[in-house]
Amino acid sequence: AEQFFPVLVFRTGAYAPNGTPWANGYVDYLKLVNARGGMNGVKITFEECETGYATDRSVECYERLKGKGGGATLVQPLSTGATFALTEKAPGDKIPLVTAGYGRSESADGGVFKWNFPLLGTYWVAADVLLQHIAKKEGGWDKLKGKKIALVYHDSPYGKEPIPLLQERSKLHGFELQLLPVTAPGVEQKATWLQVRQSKPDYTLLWGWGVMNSTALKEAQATGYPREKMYGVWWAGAEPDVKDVGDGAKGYSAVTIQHGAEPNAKVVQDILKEVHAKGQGTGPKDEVGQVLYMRGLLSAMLGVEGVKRAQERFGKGKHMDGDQVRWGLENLALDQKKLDALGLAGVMRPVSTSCVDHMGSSWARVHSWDGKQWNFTSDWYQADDSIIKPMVKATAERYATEKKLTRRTPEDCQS
Amino acid sequence: MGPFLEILFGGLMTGMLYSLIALGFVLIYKASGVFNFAQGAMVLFAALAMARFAEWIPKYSGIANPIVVNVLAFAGAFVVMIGVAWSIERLVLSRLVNQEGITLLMATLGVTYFLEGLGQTLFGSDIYKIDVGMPKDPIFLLEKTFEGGLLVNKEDLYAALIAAAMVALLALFFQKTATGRALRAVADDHQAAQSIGIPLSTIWVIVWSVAGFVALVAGVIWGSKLGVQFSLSLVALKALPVVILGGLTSVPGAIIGGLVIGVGEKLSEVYVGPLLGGGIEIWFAYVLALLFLLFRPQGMFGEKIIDRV
Amino acid sequence: MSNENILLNVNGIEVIYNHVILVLKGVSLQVKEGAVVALLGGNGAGKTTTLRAVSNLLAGERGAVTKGSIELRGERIEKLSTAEMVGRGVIQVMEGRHCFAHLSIEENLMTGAYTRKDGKAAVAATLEKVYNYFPRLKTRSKSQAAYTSGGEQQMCAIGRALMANPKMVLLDEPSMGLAPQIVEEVFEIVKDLNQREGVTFLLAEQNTNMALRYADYGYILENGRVVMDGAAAALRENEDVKEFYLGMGGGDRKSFKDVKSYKRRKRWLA
Amino acid sequence: MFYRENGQFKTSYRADSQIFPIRQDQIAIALLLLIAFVLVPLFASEYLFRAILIPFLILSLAALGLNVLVGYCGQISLGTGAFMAVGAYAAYNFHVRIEGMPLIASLLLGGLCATVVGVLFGIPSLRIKGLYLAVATLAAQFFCDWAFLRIKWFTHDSPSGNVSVSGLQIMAYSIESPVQKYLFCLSFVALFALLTKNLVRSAIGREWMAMRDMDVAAAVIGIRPVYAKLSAFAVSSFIVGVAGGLWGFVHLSSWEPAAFSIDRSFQLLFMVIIGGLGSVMGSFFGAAFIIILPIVLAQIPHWFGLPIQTETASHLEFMIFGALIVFFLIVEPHGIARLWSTAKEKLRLWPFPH
Amino acid sequence: MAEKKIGEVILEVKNISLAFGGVKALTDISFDVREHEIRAIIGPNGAGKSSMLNCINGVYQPQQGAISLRGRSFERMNSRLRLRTMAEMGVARTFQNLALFKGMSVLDNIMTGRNLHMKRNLLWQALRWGPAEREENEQREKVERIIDFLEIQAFRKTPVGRLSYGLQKRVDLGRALAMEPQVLLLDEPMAGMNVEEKQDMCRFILDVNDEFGCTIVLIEHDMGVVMDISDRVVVLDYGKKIGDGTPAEVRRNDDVISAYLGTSH
Ligand SMILES: Nc1ncnc2c1ncn2[C@@H]1O[C@H](COP(=O)(O)OP(=O)(O)OP(=O)(O)O)[C@@H](O)[C@H]1O
Ligand SMILES: Nc1ncnc2c1ncn2[C@@H]1O[C@H](COP(=O)(O)OP(=O)(O)OP(=O)(O)O)[C@@H](O)[C@H]1O
Ligand SMILES: [Mg+2]
Ligand SMILES: [Mg+2]
Repeated sequence: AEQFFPVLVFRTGAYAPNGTPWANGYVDYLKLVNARGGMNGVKITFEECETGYATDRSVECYERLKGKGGGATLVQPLSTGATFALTEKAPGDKIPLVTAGYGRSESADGGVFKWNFPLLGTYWVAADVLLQHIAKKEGGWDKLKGKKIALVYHDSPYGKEPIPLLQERSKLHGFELQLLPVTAPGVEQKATWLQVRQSKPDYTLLWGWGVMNSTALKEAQATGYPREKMYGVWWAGAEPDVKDVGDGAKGYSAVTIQHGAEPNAKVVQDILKEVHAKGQGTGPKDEVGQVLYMRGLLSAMLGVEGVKRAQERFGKGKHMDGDQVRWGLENLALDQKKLDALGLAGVMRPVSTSCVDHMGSSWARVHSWDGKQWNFTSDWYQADDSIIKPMVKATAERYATEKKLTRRTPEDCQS
Repeated sequence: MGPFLEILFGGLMTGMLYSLIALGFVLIYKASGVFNFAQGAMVLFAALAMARFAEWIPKYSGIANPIVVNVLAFAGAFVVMIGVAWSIERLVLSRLVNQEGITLLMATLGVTYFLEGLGQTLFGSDIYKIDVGMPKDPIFLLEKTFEGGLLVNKEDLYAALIAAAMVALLALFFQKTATGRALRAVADDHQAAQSIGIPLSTIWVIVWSVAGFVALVAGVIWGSKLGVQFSLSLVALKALPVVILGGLTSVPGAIIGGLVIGVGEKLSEVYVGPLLGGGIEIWFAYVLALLFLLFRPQGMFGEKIIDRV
Repeated sequence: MSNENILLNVNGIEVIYNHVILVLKGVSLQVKEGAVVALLGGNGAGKTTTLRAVSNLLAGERGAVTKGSIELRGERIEKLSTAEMVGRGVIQVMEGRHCFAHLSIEENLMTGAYTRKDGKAAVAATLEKVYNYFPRLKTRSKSQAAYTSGGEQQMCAIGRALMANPKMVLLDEPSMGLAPQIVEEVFEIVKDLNQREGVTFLLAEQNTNMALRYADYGYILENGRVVMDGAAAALRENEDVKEFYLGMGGGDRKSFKDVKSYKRRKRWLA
Repeated sequence: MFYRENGQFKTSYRADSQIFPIRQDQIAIALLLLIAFVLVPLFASEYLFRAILIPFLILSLAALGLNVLVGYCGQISLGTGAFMAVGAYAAYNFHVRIEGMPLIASLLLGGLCATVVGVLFGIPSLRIKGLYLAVATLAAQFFCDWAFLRIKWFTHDSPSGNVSVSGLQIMAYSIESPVQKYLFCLSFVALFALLTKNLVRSAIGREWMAMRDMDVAAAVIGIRPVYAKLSAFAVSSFIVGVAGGLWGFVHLSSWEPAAFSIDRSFQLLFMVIIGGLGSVMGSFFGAAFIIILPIVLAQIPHWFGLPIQTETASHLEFMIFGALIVFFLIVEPHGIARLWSTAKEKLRLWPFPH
Repeated sequence: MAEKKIGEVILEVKNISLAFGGVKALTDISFDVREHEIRAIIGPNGAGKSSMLNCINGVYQPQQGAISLRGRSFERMNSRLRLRTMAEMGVARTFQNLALFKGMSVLDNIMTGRNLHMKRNLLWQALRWGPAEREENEQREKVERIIDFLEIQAFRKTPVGRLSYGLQKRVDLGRALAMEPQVLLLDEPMAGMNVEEKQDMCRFILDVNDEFGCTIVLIEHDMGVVMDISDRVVVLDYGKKIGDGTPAEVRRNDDVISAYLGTSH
């Protein structure tokens, strides 16, 4: 049997520098699985489709690939816009959407969003962890009172996602939140950073993507804003974001979605040995194990594990259909033992999902750029469920009423 | 006062950079009546060539001196741009003589796609670095007068100076030489220009080469600011209101327009933006240009639109 | 006709516009060095098209010569560019003026000298000559061409071509829109340049009377074919020509008021 | 031989001014409609519907609207995306805020809102011309992009600025399956195409074209520039607005302002230019060229099993697409529609040229 | 031929002056045009003839003086309204430099001339059914008559941009005629025509004038035409009026001879 994975990527255009390593990691992992005999003997087939990060091209790719190879196993839209559009289509097609580290935050609620899997963390997790880190630095939540935190964000749904959480926290702890939108694509940010210079926020959160990130760092340098006070989301914390800023980005930190750059992880070594050494590697060798590469790799891993989990229930060595894969994804139980076996020791923490919790983990760390590479500079944090959960629930409920959906019943969860 | 001056100054600097790109548009429009949609792609292409040459030259020839490398890379990239200009004339423009502006605009769109594809194929689609030794850190002036000093960005300052020099040169060229006159004639009426023996192909190769040069300079400056990657081609969009505000046919217009837009958008974002939730600078530039055009439909320095029976 | 001094030899050309519209259906004509040849014919006969074919301005109109040949001093020229034709001394004055609207009259004239290599002084002298021919241009020299009167633009277009010091001029309806005195003037200029500087002229004209008075030879074109040709003097005496092109059916010039019926078909059998 | 109008004599002006005066054309168009309405729904795959036909139809409609403005009235617009957005968001608001609002009414009302905005941004056209006018429409584009992100009311207080609709119905008849959606769009498109064709070959259409070709002369013969230009803006933005509604409601179901970004505006403008300015048919050709061609190009390597990397393939796709645009323009600067009619003219003469 | 009946003054130009920057195009010009008359304006190039038409027609606004049509004057209207009112009052014109709608077919060009007579609104037109269609066909019939007359049937559906210069001038005339004007302003309608074509055109102008009682103001450089068909002639030179009267009078006027006619006529 074979299992087909569509791979929506962007290897050209404005976002290519960020999209390419992700795609390389994703594909390399699939190749690794195949090199080891597949998923319990089920070979993975896959096909890349170039979206150019455009929603309509993404929809076209989705439609083109969803029926191939006996039906798509799952889809990773790899863009917030496409996620929104596909969220409406996936239920009809019965295809799980895996959006590891992006997508809509409220889709963590599996009771409403049956087919969405924002595994490992949503933007609310990212924002919460960043604030926790800052609070810890300052010496406690109470020290945030009267402080000023600026959010420099990509002016789009993606950039606006963290705002509700930040507002919630700012009400709670009494810090001032300054919102500074940057018009896409973000090549011109002088006004933004002059504003930062003027209002002198104690911390600045960076919610950018693509060229916006490096530009922000360069403008921060040009206006003398200390990079040590800048914290990025995980889409603003990879090599392409800082590479050409070099020393100028020294001291800048970003939250990571569990992993960072992991050149020494076992799984990376395995890929180098079993895929690249055989001349089957997808990208340049020296980029294997970089941050975005790892993100792609882990996304693929989660999908594969979802299928394997489903096989445990529905029959090993068989082809899994969308419904079954969905069940697998919402019953993931990646404990430490499994992670070690996968070569992911030290890369991530255990993940376990459920019918209601489609996120599976809300742990994250912070890493910083030292001018040459990313290094972890914090311990693990867990996002505060007591804040996030009600927000997720409320937003998801609203979505459900708007769409006239009913919450899934416990029986439905069994299917 | 201090912040205001800083913003004003920052706006002027940004405006200068817009002008540099606007200049490329004006040049080609003025000389052939073509609104060159491919200007952004040319900036990207030139910058990519420069960045990769600067990477490849030390690797394959062993020359290590960064100045020599940069000069060689720049020269190489210029040669590439001349090649681009020549091919565009040969394959596109010469076959579309005497067609309407909108057709030519469309053709440059085709060129855009082609250059974007070719550029990424030849030079890659990652982020590359151009390092021509531009200083990145800020300097502070008048620290006595203002608290915290007046922030000035040296990189911007150099860039603005270069832009100003190029604009001055080109303005002279258009106004004072016979070729300049011929270029304007071509823009007015391809066929009549042909009929009196102005060799369109030569003219176009020259103009597109010059525009290629301007694109290269813009690419180097913006590239050293932003890093060289695909987004560079999007910067061209920012130059659009500049060209139109300044007047499509005016070289000095490009510069004044750039300054006005630069200052206008920065001041508006900082002082008006917060009232409206921010992010207004993009439309503000256009509304500014629009209001101005209501009073002067040909832009600040554009040639008067002829309207006569 | 002896072959040596044939400057321009158009041999059975067909011209098609837009790949479908056949306009010239085999036109042949010859222009001797130093001659003034008139090309006559009604509206839409193909005069302009013939001139465009010679000066290679067809491409811009999406037209093409599909048959026949055109030779200049024995050299095939269908493949040359217009600029190269100007380089060989052949210049066309386009019908409908085509001045550079944004340039001043003087700048318009100066662009005409773009191909000249003989120095500023010589160009200045020619400019002076053109101003002498058309004093009206001098008074308007600083105004933008778009804002001059129709006749002034016509003078500008003719003057601009003269600025190139051409060997051969293709004049397309030079008299259009000009006051009678100026028309006379233009034809005097033609005669003058022809006799003193040996410039050859091929002129498409509706003012048949004038054209045949100054030309040596004439071709009559109807429907894309040459229907008659001959020495100018002979044509002037031809009865048909008299009736249709000179308005002198039966010998005398008729008053325009007394012409009784319109819509008489042209009687040339193509 | 086959394509002749010999022997088809028109005995009345009415017969002569039909949309397709030649019998062969009438047959062809009837066949086309038959195929579109009957055969395609029977045989096309879901992929074809969802990824190609529906977007193609909707964007053709938008292109048609834009063609009224740019092609017929000569006013260059780069704000089409904005007018689509207005149509979509307005329709959305009617849909969710007013209980029981029929779908078609929402869409048409959305179109009306777009009309208002279009006319508003069209006012500068009374003074500003040509490329300079592009700035006014760009202002509309960026302002609307910004407004739909920033003003929560438009998005029914959705925090991210993203909205979604579902459960489309016309009179208890739901429009869910690809075929239903396709037929729904097709009906809109066919109807609007017919109405537009009627407009452009009537007095108002001639007024638009007169404004486009020579506005002073048009004013001299008594055409009111204000009325002509603003009516073009109105008609155009109405159609574009409805297309925007369809794009949001039927194609995407869930969208963010980026779905109607400046890229969309450019895309549509390019469709009408390459398809043929001032030609109803051209809008369809253009949409087909710009939407379908890249998709086809992207799939060619797969069809032939060529082992090309995604990256290389899409770079090649860019280059080929660009080259094709230039190629078509060189063959016929007035767009594919003109190429088509030239081809027909040739066919008319075949096999005896001239 | 029956003596034609020349009526009251229909158009009166009083002390018009027009300058563009430093260029005085018209200085203190006065003349009148009577109903049913063929009034010619002649003068050397750049004398201000076309500018005069532009003033009458409302394209230019003279700085001084007044123009009245049937006793109504238009100074205080804005230019858009002025042009429209002029058209509604039955003033039509042709242009010296072609001002056709290049992208439209010959038929459509001439049909635009009938737009003023078409009353159905936008919705009717979109449906093109019943009355709207009937109206369209009625107008079409009138236009076909003009096309017939101008002998451009063969080019009915050709875009005018593809026609030769002379044919385009005919279409321009056709468009003006389609307006069923009461006053027809013609700016060098016969430039670029040969004698035979000019004869046809003259006959036609005379017919329009006789049968429909159309008043005609004609600019023409062909003295033969002017002398033969016009009733009265105004002569302009450098923006000044130097002569006014019947052709015969003008021909004898010394100023006119030296400024324009020269001795050969
Ligand atoms: N660009 C063009 N495309 C298509 N047809 C054209 C084009 N130019 C001219 N024609 C056609 O070719 C024929 C001859 O045109 P041409 O301009 O040569 O005539 P002409 O003799 O100069 O007439 P005129 O005295 O009116 O200027 C006409 O029927 C015209 O419609
Ligand atoms: N819009 C304008 N702006 C500036 N000058 C103008 C304008 N219109 C006309 N003129 C000038 O006014 C003078 C009169 O022009 P007009 O066109 O009326 O001449 P005309 O008598 O029609 O000449 P022709 O017989 O050559 O057509 C000319 O010198 C012309 O340059
Ligand atoms: Mg001609
Ligand atoms: Mg005149």
